Amino acid sequence: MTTTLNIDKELALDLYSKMLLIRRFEEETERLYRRGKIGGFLHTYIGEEAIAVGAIPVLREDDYVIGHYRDHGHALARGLDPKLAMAELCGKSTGLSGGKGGSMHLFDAEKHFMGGHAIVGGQLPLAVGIALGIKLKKLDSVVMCFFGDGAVNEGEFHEAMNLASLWKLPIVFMLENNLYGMGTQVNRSRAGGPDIYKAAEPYLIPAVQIDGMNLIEVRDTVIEGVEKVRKDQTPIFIESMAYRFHGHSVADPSNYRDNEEVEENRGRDPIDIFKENLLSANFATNEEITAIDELIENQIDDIREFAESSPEPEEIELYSHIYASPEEELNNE
Amino acid sequence: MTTTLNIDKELALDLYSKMLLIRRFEEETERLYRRGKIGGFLHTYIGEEAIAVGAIPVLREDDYVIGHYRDHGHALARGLDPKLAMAELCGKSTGLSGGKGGSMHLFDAEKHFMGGHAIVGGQLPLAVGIALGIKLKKLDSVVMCFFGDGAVNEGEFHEAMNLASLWKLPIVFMLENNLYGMGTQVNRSRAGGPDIYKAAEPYLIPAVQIDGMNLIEVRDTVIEGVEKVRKDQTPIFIESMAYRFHGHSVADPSNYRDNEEVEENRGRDPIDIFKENLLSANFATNEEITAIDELIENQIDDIREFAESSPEPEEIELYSHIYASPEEELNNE
Amino acid sequence: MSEMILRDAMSKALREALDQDDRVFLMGEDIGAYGGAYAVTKGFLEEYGEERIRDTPISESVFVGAGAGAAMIGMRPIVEVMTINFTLVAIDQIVNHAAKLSYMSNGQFKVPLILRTVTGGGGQLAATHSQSFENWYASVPGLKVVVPATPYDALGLFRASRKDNNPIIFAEHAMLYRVRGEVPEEYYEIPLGKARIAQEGSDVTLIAYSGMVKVAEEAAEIFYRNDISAEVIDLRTLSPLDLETLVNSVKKTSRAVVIEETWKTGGFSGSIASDIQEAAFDFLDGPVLRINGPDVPAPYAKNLEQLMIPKASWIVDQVKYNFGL
Amino acid sequence: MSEMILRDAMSKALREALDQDDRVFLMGEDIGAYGGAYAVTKGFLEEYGEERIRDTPISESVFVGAGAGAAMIGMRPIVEVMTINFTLVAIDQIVNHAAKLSYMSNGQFKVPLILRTVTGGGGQLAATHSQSFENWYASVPGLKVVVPATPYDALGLFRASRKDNNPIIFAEHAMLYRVRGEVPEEYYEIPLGKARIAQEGSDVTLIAYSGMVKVAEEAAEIFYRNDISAEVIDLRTLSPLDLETLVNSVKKTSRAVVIEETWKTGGFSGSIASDIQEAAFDFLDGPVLRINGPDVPAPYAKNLEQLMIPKASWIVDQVKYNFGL
Ligand SMILES: Cc1ncc(C[n+]2csc(CCOP(=O)(O)OP(=O)(O)O)c2C)c(N)n1
Ligand SMILES: Cc1ncc(C[n+]2csc(CCOP(=O)(O)OP(=O)(O)O)c2C)c(N)n1
Ligand SMILES: [Mg+2]
Ligand SMILES: [Mg+2]
Repeated sequence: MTTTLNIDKELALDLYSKMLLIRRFEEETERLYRRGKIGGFLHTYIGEEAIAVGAIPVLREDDYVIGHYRDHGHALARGLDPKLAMAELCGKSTGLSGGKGGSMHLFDAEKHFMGGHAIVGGQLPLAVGIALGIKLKKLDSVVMCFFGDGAVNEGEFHEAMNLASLWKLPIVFMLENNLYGMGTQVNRSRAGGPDIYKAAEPYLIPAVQIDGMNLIEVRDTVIEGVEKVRKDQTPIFIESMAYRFHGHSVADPSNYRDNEEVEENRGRDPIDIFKENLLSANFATNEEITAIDELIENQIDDIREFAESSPEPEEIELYSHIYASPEEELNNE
Repeated sequence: MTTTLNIDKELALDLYSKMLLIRRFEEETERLYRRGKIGGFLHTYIGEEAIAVGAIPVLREDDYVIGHYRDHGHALARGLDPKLAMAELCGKSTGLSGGKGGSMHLFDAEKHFMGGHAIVGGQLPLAVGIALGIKLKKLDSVVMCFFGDGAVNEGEFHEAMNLASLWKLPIVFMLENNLYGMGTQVNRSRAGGPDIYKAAEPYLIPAVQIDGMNLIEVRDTVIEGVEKVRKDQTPIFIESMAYRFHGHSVADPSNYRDNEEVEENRGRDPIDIFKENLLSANFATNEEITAIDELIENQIDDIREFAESSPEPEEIELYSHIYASPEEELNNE
Repeated sequence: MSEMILRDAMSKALREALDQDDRVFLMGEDIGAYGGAYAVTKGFLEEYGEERIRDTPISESVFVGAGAGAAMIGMRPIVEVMTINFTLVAIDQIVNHAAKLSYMSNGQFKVPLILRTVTGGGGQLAATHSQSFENWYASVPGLKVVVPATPYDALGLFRASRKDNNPIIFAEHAMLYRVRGEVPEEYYEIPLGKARIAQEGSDVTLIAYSGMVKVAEEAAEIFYRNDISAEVIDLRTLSPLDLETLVNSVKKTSRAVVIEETWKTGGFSGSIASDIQEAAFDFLDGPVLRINGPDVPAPYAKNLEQLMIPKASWIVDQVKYNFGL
Repeated sequence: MSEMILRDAMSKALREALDQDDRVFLMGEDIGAYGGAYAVTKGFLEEYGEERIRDTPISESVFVGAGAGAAMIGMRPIVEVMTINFTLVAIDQIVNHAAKLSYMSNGQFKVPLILRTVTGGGGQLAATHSQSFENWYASVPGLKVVVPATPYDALGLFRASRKDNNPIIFAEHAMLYRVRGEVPEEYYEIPLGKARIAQEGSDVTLIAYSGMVKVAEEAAEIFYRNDISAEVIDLRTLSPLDLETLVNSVKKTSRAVVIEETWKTGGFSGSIASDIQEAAFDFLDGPVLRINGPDVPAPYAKNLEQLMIPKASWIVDQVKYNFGL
């Protein structure tokens, strides 16, 4: 039986490729980590691809994206060069920040990718400020701000929600509720339990909860939401229910979750779900899907090679960009 | 026509005296401030007496009270010695903290008065901790924590509400909504507007809004509330609508409020309202009321005299109690 | 030339910023309807309107961070935190975000944010409200810290701060707002990182900033009456620190005292004193002295609080004791 | 005697506290079900149950403040903040509340709160996650700051901290958890405020703490091979600071170096160096040197990060350059 998908075929295949790119990219980061090529903390996005890929490509170029340390997926969905991202993870001079930011702190000014931020909740005030800047400049851009269920408990969440609503700022609060903040299950960290979208009510911010494993559902919700934010210049709140398939970071064996729960959720793999959508809408044949798979595999090889073969930053770079020089032109668009 | 008051007559008169004591005490602080006897910031409780006096005397001796820098009313309602409080305000060695805390930081360990705290919102985490201590010690005490409408916007409010509810801690969140945080009207600081009690819902904390000018209403609500907290060992939230009759501090001419609003609210003086209650319930005659007035006037004279004639702290006190000595017995009840 | 108090110099500096640069806006608690806790922005709301003079809820963390966010996309926010004590609830946004965005993005983003705040003790505001954390901020790479001591400097340093593309802590001492001084009509700027020799001298170098400059000058006056010639240096900015001027002076005088209002333990005075002795040890006649407030939380009582704030006599006594002057 | 790594010494210290004192409880992020970000409390939840091993939401401000509140009524909370970087979102509760309650109440309240946290860099965690703020805390009157360098000290200092009635920042260096050392079976305590002479020597005094002690020891080893006798002092606690031991050593050696991992500007090294030169100037052969990490936000890249962390060779070079040794 053929179902219909409310999306352009070419775009659909492109989004599928993006999801797969993120998945394979993340798998490669884990290998590189185990090979000692990536250091520090490494948090993969595996299992949550439908959110970033459902949401971010909806945005315009002049919109802004900001998020937390689990940022590879957001970065790739926004179209950052995966080679430069991987080089950054490998601490190379060709990386997005010349190797100085690392996995948790990806930035790309040109793409309006305003950073992965590694202090839980810390990106929320920045997002409010970017939206305020937009408003004061009388632009019609929006800010999409990603954060996790754990971040909701920080005071900054409350302060940001209040100010964004009070001042009518164009923000999409994009909650990725993967049910855990590190090892702490959401029921053990939130008085209100897992339906976090309800927390938006006292701030008078419209909120919905959706299936973050379902790209089409994410995309449709975000299209409608962003349109509203752009038009009304007020915030909205979208809670995407998700699950991270791997540990919190590569170092985490994830013992606090029982196998049954993990297996059940892995059974709802967002990539498989979207693949089924594509197949049953006759957007692609199995062969075409396999061709995409292979393309991505090759791309990953290039990415890895680029990152591995890039040079380390020069020692002098330790001291660069601590301060902006007074003469420097501002990034003032 | 005689109305009935659901309160013991003697107690009612006692509460009336307490309200009046606070009022006259505060008026005296303003005079002393203008005479240069009190320094720093001075925030009076004038107009809000019905809240502290309606609420705090409901508590048992083994319960705890904690609040913010506008703390004279809470202190006196808790039965702290007004002489010692005034001496503290005058920076004298006989003060509650030997003159080291001042107006914004009143403490009395014996009375379980856990401090006025001058960082907005800062008392909320402490209150949560006291309640946690109660719970771990398996006591049935409760904590009553006062804070203002301005404090609600700090992140700590959110964090405290969440933790208190999640861990089922015995706290009465006692919001004094006097419609302003310094010069900022509540509609200009809160996305949800003035009905702040609604903010408690996502935390699953039962909340009510009451008339904080009406002592009987405050008292009845608190009696019921405290009983519930004590029984269920869970937090509740009470929003008392109030108005401060004077400026934020003595230094504030309060230009941001229009006269009409001020006058209208002064017309609902909580002391007058309760006086009317007493008279119409035949709890007191006008003469008896006048007698109380005089008693309090005399008491204030004694208080002022005590404070003014007390010695300044000795210089050596500058260095005492920065640290507890290791030998010192803990205040470990 | 006209005379004005430091508060008015600050108001003038802010008006200028608002008038000359439409990327500038102000935000903070009670800067609008209330007119500013220290009245620096009195009348601004009426003059410039709600869009540019933004009263915030009491939530320092979000509005400080929002300043950084707006700066990232080219605005030039001037954020007021009512006093430096309250910056502690926003310090993560300052230290872990504003200060690091340029470095972590390898220069892709700049954060031209001025965070104005009020520092210092002396107002009987007790332990929570009398602190001076500018030394902490001065230790953070990525931040600049400006600490004016006169109306002239307040205006001139603010002008330079406005042109700088980095996050700046601009700390105004509560007890200096009513200090009066000359302020020229003609435009001038004072570069960040250049100390001021407030008074030339040859026997001892007194190094101070913010509220302590006048204390150093008082000491110099006492020295003068005793035929001792003190050089007084006003740091003007803690970061960047003008070590060169300090070292040159000490090479001349052979003796130095660093005067700072806050706690000696972990104070910036120690950092400066060490910089000097490392750079000019062979020129020194004795240790580089530090005069700080005692390591005590500020008490409320007036007589006790007075013991917290360094006095000219403390400097004179220590110089005599250590250098025999 | 048994050998153990510092992580196990900390686990032992915490178990002891839980076993011996029912006023003790632990709270922090992921200390229970997850077993602790650095695995110090692995297995504790199963052993001691949810009441005493409390996983908190990610909301440092409230649970640190709650520790202080519970301490006010006689509990003895041990609060873990995952790393010292994250204490910035709770610093107001530490500095403006926990540290000041005793003073502001004139001794009516005590706050026997131990705040355990992880400090230091070296793990490629980049600018937001590699800092060492224990120097800031050491400047705050009312706080004590403990910085163990060995498993033996970690256990002994924790025991003393448990008996202390003050708020204590107990900072464990991330890179030391796997360091192995002797820990006696018999009970012992190490008093707060007493430095350890890790190695006696006569030519130069190397002063270090936490992760820098082993760097100082490496330098001493190099000196030894060059016939230079270095005395290595491990501070053990920054507050109280054992100035006496430092000064006595410097009077003997005439030369001192203070080694600290964090930024030199505003560092505690400057405070200590100044203490020493003020107390022992006439004994000094040259300036009291400071070896710190550069004034840079920590970079992620491994080769750059390595430049952040002081090395034995830096000490050796500076000593040679300044003292001709
Ligand atoms: C202020 C702060 N506290 C603690 C941490 C340590 N930490 C890093 S990630 C994390 C869990 C966050 O969970 P969540 O927000 O749900 O995001 P997820 O990892 O599930 O995507 C914690 C506790 C931190 N980085 N910052
Ligand atoms: C963290 C912090 N920010 C700002 C201040 C300055 N301040 C003191 S009181 C106050 C207003 C508080 O208003 P509210 O909570 O409504 O209490 P009210 O004074 O009305 O009783 C402000 C902004 C402070 N003390 N602490
Ligand atoms: Mg999560
Ligand atoms: Mg109010």
